[in-house]
Amino acid sequence: MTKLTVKDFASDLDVRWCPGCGDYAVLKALQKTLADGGSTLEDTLVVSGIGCSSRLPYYMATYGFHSIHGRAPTLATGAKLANPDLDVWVVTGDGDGLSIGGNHLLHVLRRNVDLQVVLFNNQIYGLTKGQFSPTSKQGTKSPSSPGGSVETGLNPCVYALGAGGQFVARCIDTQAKVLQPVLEAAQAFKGTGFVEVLQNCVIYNDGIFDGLKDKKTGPDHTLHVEHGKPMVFGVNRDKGLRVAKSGFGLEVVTLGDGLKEEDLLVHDEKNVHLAQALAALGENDGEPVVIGVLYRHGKHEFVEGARHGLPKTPLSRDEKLNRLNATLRTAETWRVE
Amino acid sequence: MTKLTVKDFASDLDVRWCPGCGDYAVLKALQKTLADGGSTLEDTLVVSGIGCSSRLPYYMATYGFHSIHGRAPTLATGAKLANPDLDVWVVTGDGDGLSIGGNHLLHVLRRNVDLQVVLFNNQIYGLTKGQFSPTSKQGTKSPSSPGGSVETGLNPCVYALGAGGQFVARCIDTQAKVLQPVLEAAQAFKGTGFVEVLQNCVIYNDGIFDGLKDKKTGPDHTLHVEHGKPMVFGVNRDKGLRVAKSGFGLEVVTLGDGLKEEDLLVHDEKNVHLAQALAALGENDGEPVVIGVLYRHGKHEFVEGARHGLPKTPLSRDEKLNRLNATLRTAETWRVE
Amino acid sequence: MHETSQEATALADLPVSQTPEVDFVRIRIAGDSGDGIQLTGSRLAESAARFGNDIATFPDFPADIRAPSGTIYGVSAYSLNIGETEVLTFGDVSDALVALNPAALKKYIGELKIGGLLIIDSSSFTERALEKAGYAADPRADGTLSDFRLLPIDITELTTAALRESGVSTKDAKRCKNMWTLGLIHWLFEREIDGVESWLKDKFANKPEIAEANLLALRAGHMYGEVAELPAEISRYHIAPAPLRSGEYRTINGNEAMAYGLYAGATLADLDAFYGSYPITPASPLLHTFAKLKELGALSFQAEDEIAAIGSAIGASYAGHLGITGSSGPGIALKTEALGLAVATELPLIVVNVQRGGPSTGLPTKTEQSDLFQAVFGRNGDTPIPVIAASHPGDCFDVAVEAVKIATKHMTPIFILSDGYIANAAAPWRLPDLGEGDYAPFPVTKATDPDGFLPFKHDPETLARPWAVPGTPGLMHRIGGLEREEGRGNISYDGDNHQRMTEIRAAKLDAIARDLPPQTVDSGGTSGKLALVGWGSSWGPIRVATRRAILKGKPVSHVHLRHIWPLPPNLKALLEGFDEIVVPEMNNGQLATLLRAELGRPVPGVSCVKGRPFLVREITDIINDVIGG
Amino acid sequence: MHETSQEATALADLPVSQTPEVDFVRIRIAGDSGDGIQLTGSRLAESAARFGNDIATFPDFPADIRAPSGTIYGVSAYSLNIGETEVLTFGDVSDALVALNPAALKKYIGELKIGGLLIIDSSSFTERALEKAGYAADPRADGTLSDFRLLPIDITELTTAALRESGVSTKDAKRCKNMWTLGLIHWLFEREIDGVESWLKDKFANKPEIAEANLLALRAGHMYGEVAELPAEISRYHIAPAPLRSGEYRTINGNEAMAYGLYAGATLADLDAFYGSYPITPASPLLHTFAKLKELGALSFQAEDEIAAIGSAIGASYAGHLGITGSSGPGIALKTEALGLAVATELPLIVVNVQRGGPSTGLPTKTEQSDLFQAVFGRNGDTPIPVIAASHPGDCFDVAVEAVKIATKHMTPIFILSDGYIANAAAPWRLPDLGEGDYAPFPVTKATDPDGFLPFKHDPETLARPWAVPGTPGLMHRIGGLEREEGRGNISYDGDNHQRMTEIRAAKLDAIARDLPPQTVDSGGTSGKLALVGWGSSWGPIRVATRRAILKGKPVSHVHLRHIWPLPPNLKALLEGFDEIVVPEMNNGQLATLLRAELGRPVPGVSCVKGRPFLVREITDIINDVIGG
Ligand SMILES: Cc1ncc(C[n+]2csc(CCOP(=O)(O)OP(=O)(O)O)c2C)c(N)n1
Ligand SMILES: Cc1ncc(C[n+]2csc(CCOP(=O)(O)OP(=O)(O)O)c2C)c(N)n1
Ligand code: SF4
Ligand code: SF4
Ligand SMILES: [Mg+2]
Ligand SMILES: [Mg+2]
Repeated sequence: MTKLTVKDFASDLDVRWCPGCGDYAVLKALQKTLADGGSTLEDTLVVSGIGCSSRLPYYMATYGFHSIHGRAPTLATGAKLANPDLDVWVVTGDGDGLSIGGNHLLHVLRRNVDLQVVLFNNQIYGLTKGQFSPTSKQGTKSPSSPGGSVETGLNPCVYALGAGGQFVARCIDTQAKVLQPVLEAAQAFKGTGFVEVLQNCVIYNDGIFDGLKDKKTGPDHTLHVEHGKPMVFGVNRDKGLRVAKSGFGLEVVTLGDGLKEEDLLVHDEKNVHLAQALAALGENDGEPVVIGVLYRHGKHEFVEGARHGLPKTPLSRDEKLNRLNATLRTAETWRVE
Repeated sequence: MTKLTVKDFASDLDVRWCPGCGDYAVLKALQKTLADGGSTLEDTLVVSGIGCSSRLPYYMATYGFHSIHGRAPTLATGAKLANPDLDVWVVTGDGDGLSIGGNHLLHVLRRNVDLQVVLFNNQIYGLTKGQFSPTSKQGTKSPSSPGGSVETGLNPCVYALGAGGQFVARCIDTQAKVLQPVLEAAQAFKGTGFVEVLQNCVIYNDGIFDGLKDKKTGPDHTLHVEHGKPMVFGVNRDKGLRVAKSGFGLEVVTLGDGLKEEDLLVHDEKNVHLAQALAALGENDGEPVVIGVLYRHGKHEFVEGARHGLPKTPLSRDEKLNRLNATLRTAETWRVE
Repeated sequence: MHETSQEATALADLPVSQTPEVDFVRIRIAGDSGDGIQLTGSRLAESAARFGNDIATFPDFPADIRAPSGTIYGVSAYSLNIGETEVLTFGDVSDALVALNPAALKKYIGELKIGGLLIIDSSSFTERALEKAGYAADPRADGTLSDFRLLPIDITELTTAALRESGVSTKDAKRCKNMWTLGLIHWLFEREIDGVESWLKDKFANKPEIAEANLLALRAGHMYGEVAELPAEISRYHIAPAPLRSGEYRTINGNEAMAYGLYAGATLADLDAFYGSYPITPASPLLHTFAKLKELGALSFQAEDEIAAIGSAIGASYAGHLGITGSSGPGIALKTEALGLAVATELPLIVVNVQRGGPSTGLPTKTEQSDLFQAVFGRNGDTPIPVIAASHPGDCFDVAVEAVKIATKHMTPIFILSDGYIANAAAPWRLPDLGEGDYAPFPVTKATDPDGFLPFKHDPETLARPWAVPGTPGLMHRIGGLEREEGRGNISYDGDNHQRMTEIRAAKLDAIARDLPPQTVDSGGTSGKLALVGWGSSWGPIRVATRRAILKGKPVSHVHLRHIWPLPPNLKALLEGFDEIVVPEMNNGQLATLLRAELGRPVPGVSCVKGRPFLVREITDIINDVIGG
Repeated sequence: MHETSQEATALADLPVSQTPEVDFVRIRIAGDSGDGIQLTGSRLAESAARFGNDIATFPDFPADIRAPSGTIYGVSAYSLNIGETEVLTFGDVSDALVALNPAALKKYIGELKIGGLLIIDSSSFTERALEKAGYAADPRADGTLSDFRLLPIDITELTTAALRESGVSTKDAKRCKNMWTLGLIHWLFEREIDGVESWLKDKFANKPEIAEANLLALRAGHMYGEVAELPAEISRYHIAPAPLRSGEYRTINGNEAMAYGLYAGATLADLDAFYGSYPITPASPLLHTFAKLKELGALSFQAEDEIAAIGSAIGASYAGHLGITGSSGPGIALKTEALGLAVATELPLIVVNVQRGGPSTGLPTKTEQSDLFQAVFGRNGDTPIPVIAASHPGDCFDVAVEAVKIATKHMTPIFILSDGYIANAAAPWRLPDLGEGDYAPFPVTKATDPDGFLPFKHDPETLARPWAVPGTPGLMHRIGGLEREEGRGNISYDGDNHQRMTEIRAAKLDAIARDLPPQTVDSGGTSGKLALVGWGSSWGPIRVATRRAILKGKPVSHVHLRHIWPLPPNLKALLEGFDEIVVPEMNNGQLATLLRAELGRPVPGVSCVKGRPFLVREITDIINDVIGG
C-alpha cells in the first residue's frame, strides 16, 4: 500500500471554521502527523464532543464520531476497549473538556487509556458565542460576565497532572514545528497522551496568545522543553530556569555574568513535581509559558489490563454457548422428568 | 446565648452506620469543632451527596441537605451564593466526590467558594456494597473487579491541588487531635477548605489504614506537617524529609550521624509544589503518609467576587420594580394613544 | 391569574387583514453572515414598530460562528412582516427580497412571491461569487428572475462612493452597506430615518468616525430612493399604523421577555432571583440578560455544566432565593435527575427550556417544540411537575410571572417551555404596569415560627409545605432525596407513607389545576366543527389562519394552551363543543398524544419539524382538509 | 420471537391451587441483618426448588449496610412460598414466621395469619432487646401472641450447646444459629439436609472448622425437630413436588438471568458483549455478574458515572461490540442525553433499568415500576426508543435475548425494564437449550462493501442503517448528534431532510411493531367482562389472582405486556373483547395513561406504591370490585 498524504486525510466536507481560526492549523498538523507516521484511514478514529474545535472529526477522512458535549473520552474509552487496534484521538475544547467534561478527562487520564486527547484551549466558549470558560483569565469580559469573570482560570496541564496524567504536553496552534512532533509522541505513547494546544479564537478572544507567537519577541515568553536538555529560552537564548534554593520552585535567570547553560536545570520528563512547576509557569511577568512534553511516564496502561483475562483467542459462537451452559450450571441444578 | 455543646449538634435520629465504622469519629469531630468554635445551629448548613458518608447531615441538628450522588458542591455553591452568612459544609466520599462528582469538586476548588469539603476516603463504595472506587489501590478485589482492579488509585489531595485548591489537608478518622484543628482551620479559611479524611470501612475495606493508625508503629508511617515546623516523624522522631538534590523531590532521611532536626525541610504551606510532593508521598515503602494542612493560600474567594456589584443594601420591592421599569426602557419605547 | 391571559386577548383587538395585498408587507433581507443582516433587520423592525405597525420577525442565521463568505450555508437572513393589521407570522412568502449576494438570492428566491420586488446588490455578483453560490450561469441574464420586479443596484459601490470623502478606509466603508440598504428600505416604506440615526449615534458614541460613516451611508441609501429615477413598477409601500391598544411600547424578543418576567415574578413574590445556567443555544441570552440585572439584585451563576446549574439553583432556593435554571433540550436532559430531587424536597424552582430541534444535538439553531414529553414525563419515579408554555415573545414575560406564582404558592418546580423561534423573534410589546393589576405583588411567606413546625406538613389547599430557610433560628431540619415521612420529614422506608407521599405529590398538581383560569377560546366561537388546539409558538400561524378562515365564515376556532400540565380542568368540556379537534405542532405529535390520554377522544395531530414555524397556509390546509376549502 | 413468549406460557401448565391450605406454605424468616437471614432463606428456597416445588421468594432487607442490631429498621427478612401448585408470589400473609429477635417479631407479626405457626428464639428476648424493639411488655406474656401457634425455642442456647465440643469460640458458635434454624425448618418441611450440607462443605472449603460448626448446627436443628417433644399442634408441612415441565432446573434471580441473557443474546448475534455501568442499587449485581463472564469473552467496565457508562457502551457499539448499559431510575436519568445520541446515530444499544422506588433517591432498596414514562417519553426531541419489560426472574433471560434481537435487527437502542423485586427474587428456572429453538442464532451482518456504501441509508423493511465498524477499509464515515442527511449522513440543517429523518426514526418503531408476536392472553379467555392488563413484575400476583378467580368461574382474563413500546399492533383489537380493562401497576398510573392515549378508551388504573409487589388479595379486590365478589 502506498503511504497516504496529508490530503488523503481530509474529508470532502468544506471546513467551516471562521477565517483565521487557529483550528485550521491544528487540523493540518494532525493530518500531517498521521500521514507522516503512516497511519491508515480505517484504523484511525477521531472522537469529539461539542464546540468549534469538536467539529474537527468531520474534516477527517478517517472514522469519526462527533458526540455530545464533554463526553468524548467516554465513547473513546469504550471504542478502544472494544477494539484496541484502533488509533483513537479525542478532540476537545476548554469548555468541552474542562467545564462539562472535566470528570471524564480526569478519569481517562487516571486510567491511562491508550489514546490521545487534544484539548484546544482558546480560553473561551467559541461555539456558543463567547462566554468565559474555565480557562479564561480572571476578569474576562464576556456576555455572561459583563463585569469581568470572577473565577481563577484553570491550567489544563496542571489539572492533567493532578488527575494522574502520564503524558502531558503543551503546544501552540500555529507552531507546527513543536506541535507535530508532540502529536507524534502522544500517539506513540502507550497510555493517554494529553496535549493542550493554545488556540486562537479570532472572533471572541483574538490575540491572547500573540505575545507567545510573535516571531520576534515570542521566544522571550515561551520555553520549549526537551528531555535531557537544559532549559534555556529567549530571543537571544540568554534566559533559563533554575531550581529555587528552597527546592520546589523555579526561578528565571539570565545567562552571562558567569552563569552558563550548563548551570541551568535540565529537563527531566519523568519528574512529575518538576512537570507541575513547569506547567504552572507563565502566570507571572517574566515567566515563560512552557511548551513541549512536560511529563511522560509510561506506567499502567488501562486497556491492556482491562482486557487481561479475556480468552486469548476469540471464542466461536459454540464455544461461547458451551461456556455459558457450564456457567449456568455452576449453581446447583436438578432434573424434573 | 450560651455556647452549644457537642450534644446540641446531634440530631435526634439514630446514627445508622455499621458498628465500628470510621464515620462515627468524623461526625463527632465535626460536632465538636462546631461546638468549640461557637457555631450556631441555624447558621450551619451541611450538604452531602449519596454514600454511607453522605448520610452525615441527618445526624446533625443543624440545617442539612442530603442531595444526589456527586452533586453536593453545586447545591452548596448555590446556597452560599444566596446567603453568604451561612457556614456551609460539604460531606462527600471517594465515590461521591471523585467518581461521579469529580467535576464539581474540580470547579468548587477552582472557584474557591467559601465552604468546607470533607471527603471521607475509605477507598471503596460502601453504600453500594463494596465495589472498588477511584481511590482504591490497584489490584483491589471487589464484586466488580473479581480479578483485581486495573486502575491506578487517585490521590485526592494531589487532585485537589491540580484543580487549583487553595486549602488542602489530610487527616485520619480517629485521630481527633489532628482532625479537629484541621476542620477548624478549614472553617476559618476564606475559600474552599478541602479535607481528605482516611476513613475505615469495617465491612468492605477493613484495616487498610491500620498501619497508619497503629498506636505503636503508626508514627513511623505518618508525618504530621505544620507550617514553619521541620518535617520530622517516626516513633522515635528520628526520621525526616529533605529536598532531593535535583530539587522537585523529597527524600526520607534518618536523623543522627550528624543529621539534626534543623537540617530537615521546614513546612511551607504556601508552596504549592512542595504541597504536591507531600501529598504524593506514601505510595512507596518507607515514605510517610503526610497529614495536616498541606497547602493554604488565601487568594480570590469566589462568593465575594460573584456578589460584587449587587446593590449594597437590599432593594425594596418598589425599588426593584422601578429599576426594572427603567431597564425595560433602556430600549427605545414609543406610545400608542 | 385569569387577568394575565387577558394580555394575549388584548391583541385580539387588532383587526384581521381582509386584503393582505395592502395591509402588510413581508420583506426578507439576506446576505452573508458578515454583512450585518441581523442588525439591519432588527433596526427595520424597530422603526416599523415605532411607527405603530404590528410586526413579526424571523431571524434565521447559520449554525456556524462565521461561515465562509459567499456560501449558501453562510447566508444570514431576517424576515419581517409589517402590517396595519395583526401579523403575528413572518409570512409564508415574501413580498420583497433584498439579496446582498448571489448565495442569498439562491437560497431565498424560491420564497419570493411571483411579481415580488427583488433588490440585489449588483456589485456582489462577481463570477467567483456566482460560482460559490452554485450558479452555473448568471441568473440576471438567463431569465431566472423574470417573474420578479428586479431592481439591481450597485450597493457596495454606491456606499463606498458615498463615503469617499469621509476618510474611513474602503474596508470600513464597505461594512456600511447594510446601513445604505437600510436607508433605502426606509424610503421604500415611507419611513423617516431619524430613529436609526439617533440609535447609531448612541451605539457608536465612542467611535465618532464609525458613527459618521454609518450615518452617511444610511442617508445616502434613503436619498437614493428619493432621487434615483427608479423604474415605474417600483412603488413604495404604504402601511398605516395598526390600531394597537394604547400604552407605552418597545420591541422585545422572547429571551429578554423571559428573563425580565422571571425577575419581575421573583420581585412580586418578594424574593431575590438566582439564575444558574450553562450556555447553550438558544437559551444563552437568558444568562446574558440576567447577568445584566445584577444591579437590580439578581444573582447569576455560569456553572460548569447543566447539572451544576440546576444544583446551584436548588441550593439557592433552599437558602431562600427563587432558584431558576434554563437550558435547551440536551441540557434539560442532564437536569432530570436533579429535577426529581426538587420534586422530592418540594422546593420552588423555575426551569426554562428554550427548545430547539432534536433528537440529540439535532438542529441547535433551529426551532422545534419537541421537548413536551420530556417536560411532562421525562423523569424516573412518579414525579409530577407542572408545565406551562409561552406563545409569543411578550407572552414569555407573563408566563414567567405566572410560573413564579405557581412555584411559590405550591412549593414545586415548574417547567416553562419556550422555543428558538420566539426566543429570537422580536415583536412590539406593551410595557407592563408593574405592581398593579395583572402584575400585583404576591408576597411569599417563609416559615419562622418553631411552634409546631413540621417541614413536610402540607397545606390542605395548596399542598405546599412550609419554606424554612437556613439561617432561621429554631427551624433546623434535614431534607433530601430519600423518601420523607409526611410531616416530620425524616427518612422513611415505610410503604404506606410512600403511597401517601406519592399521592400528595400528585395532588399538588390537582391543586394547581383547581387554581387555573378556565381555558378560553383564542379566536372563534366556543363550539363548531373544528377546533385547532395549539400550544407555544405555533400560536401566531394558527391564529392568523384561523382568523382568516373565520372571516370566510368557516366554523373553526383556535384554542391555545398555556397550561400543558396539568391541563385546565374545563378543557375537556370546552372541546366537546367541537366535532373535531386537530393539534398542529412542531413535533411528531406530542401534545396530541397527551390529549388523547386525557380527553378520551381521537386527537389527530399535524406535524411540522422543519426547523421553522408553521406557515399560515399549512394551517389553512388543515382547516380546508377538515372543513373543505 | 413468537416462540420465546411460549416460555412463559409453559409455566401455565402448573395447576392453580384450589386448596391453598394444603397446596403451599408461605414462610417468613426474620431477624437481625447480622443473623444471616438472606443466606438461610435462599438455602431453603434452593432445597424446596430442588425437591421439585414451585417457589416464589421475597428478600427484604434494610437500606443500611449494617443497621444497629436489635432495631426494627435493622430487621432483615426472607419470605418464601413453597407449593405443589403454581405459586408465583411470596404470599399476602405467612403461614409460618420464624422471628429470631423481638424486633423481627414486632415488624412481621401483623402479616402472620391467625392460627399461623410462630417460632421465636427465646434466648433473644432479653429486656434490652424488647425495649429496643419498642415493646413495653413482653409479648410472650401479655397475650399478644395468643392467636398463633407459638413455639418458643432457645435457639441461641441450643446452637451453642450443640457446638460446645467443636472448639469454636462462643461468638462463632452463635453465628451458626441460622443454620440450626435452617435445620429445623427443613425438618418442618420434611426435607433432607444433604443439599445444604454439601453446599456448606463447598462454601467453607478453606475454613474446615467453620464448615464443621455450621454442619453441626444444621444437623442439631434438624434433629431437634425429630427428637424434641413438640406440642401436638405443631405438625409438619407436606408439600409434594409440583408437576413442572421436564428439564434441567436451577434457581435464578432476575439480575443473574438478565446478565446471562444479554450475554446469550450477544453470542447468538455473533457479537461480543460490552457492559459499561456504574454501581447502583438494585442494578449493581448485573455488573458483578458480567465481571465474572470475562473468561467467556464479555468485557465489563465500571465507569466513573452513568454518563460515562452509556458513553462507553455507545463507543463499544460503534466499534462493533454489543454495547450494554444498566442502572436504576436516577442513573437512567443521567443517561437520557446520551440516549438521544444513540437514537441519532442509530447504533444498537441495550439499556437495562432495574427500577426502584422514586422520585429522586426515593426508596433505593424497594421495588417499583415507576420509570415507564421515563423509558417511553423521557428524552428531548422526537426520540423514539422501544421498551420491553420482564415479568419474572427467568423471563429476564428471554427478554434480554429478544432485546438484543430487536436492537441489532433495527439498529436502535432499546430499554429493558426490570425491577428490584424480580432482580433479587429467586425462582426455579428451566435451563434453556442454547442455540436451538427459541434460542437459535440470529447472526448480525456488518457492512464491509464500500461499493454504494451509504452510512445513513435505511433498509426499507427494518429501517436499519448499515453497521460499519471502524477498522473496516473503505467504509470510513463520520457520525454524530447533529441531524444527518439521509443516506450520506453528512451534517444537514435542511428542514425537509429533518422532517424525513424524524419520520424514519418513528417508522423504525412501526417496523418493530410489525415484527412483534401478536399479544396473547396470559390466563383466561380472549373475551369477557374484565381484562387485567399488567406489565413487568406484577405478573405473579395478577396471574395468581386471575387464575383463582377463573376457577371460581369469573369472566376475567389476564393480559400481560412484554412489549410496552411499541405496543403489539393487535392489542387494541384483543382488548375490545373485554367490557372493561383495569391496569394494576406499581406506580401512579403510567401504563394506564399510555394505554389511554393508544387505545382510545377509558383505562382505569390501580396503583400500589408501597415498596413491595401487589398482594394477591389486592388484585382479587379489583376483580371483585368490577365483577362482584
Ligand atoms: C449538554 C450541552 N450543553 C451545552 C451545550 C452548548 N455548548 C456547545 S459547545 C459549548 C462550549 C464550547 O466551548 P469549547 O469546548 O471551549 O469549544 P470552542 O467552541 O471554544 O472550540 C457549549 C456550552 C451543548 N451543546 N450541550
Ligand atoms: C446517580 C446515582 N448513581 C449511583 C448511585 C449509587 N451509589 C450510591 S452511593 C455510591 C458510592 C458511594 O461511595 P462513596 O462516595 O465512597 O461513599 P461511602 O459509601 O464509601 O461512604 C453509589 C455508586 C446513586 N445513588 N445515584
Ligand atoms: S468562533 Fe473562534 S474558535 Fe470558533 S471557529 Fe470562530 S475563531 Fe474558531
Ligand atoms: S459499609 Fe463501610 S463505610 Fe458504610 S457504614 Fe458500613 S463500615 Fe461505614
Ligand atoms: Mg474554547
Ligand atoms: Mg467510599
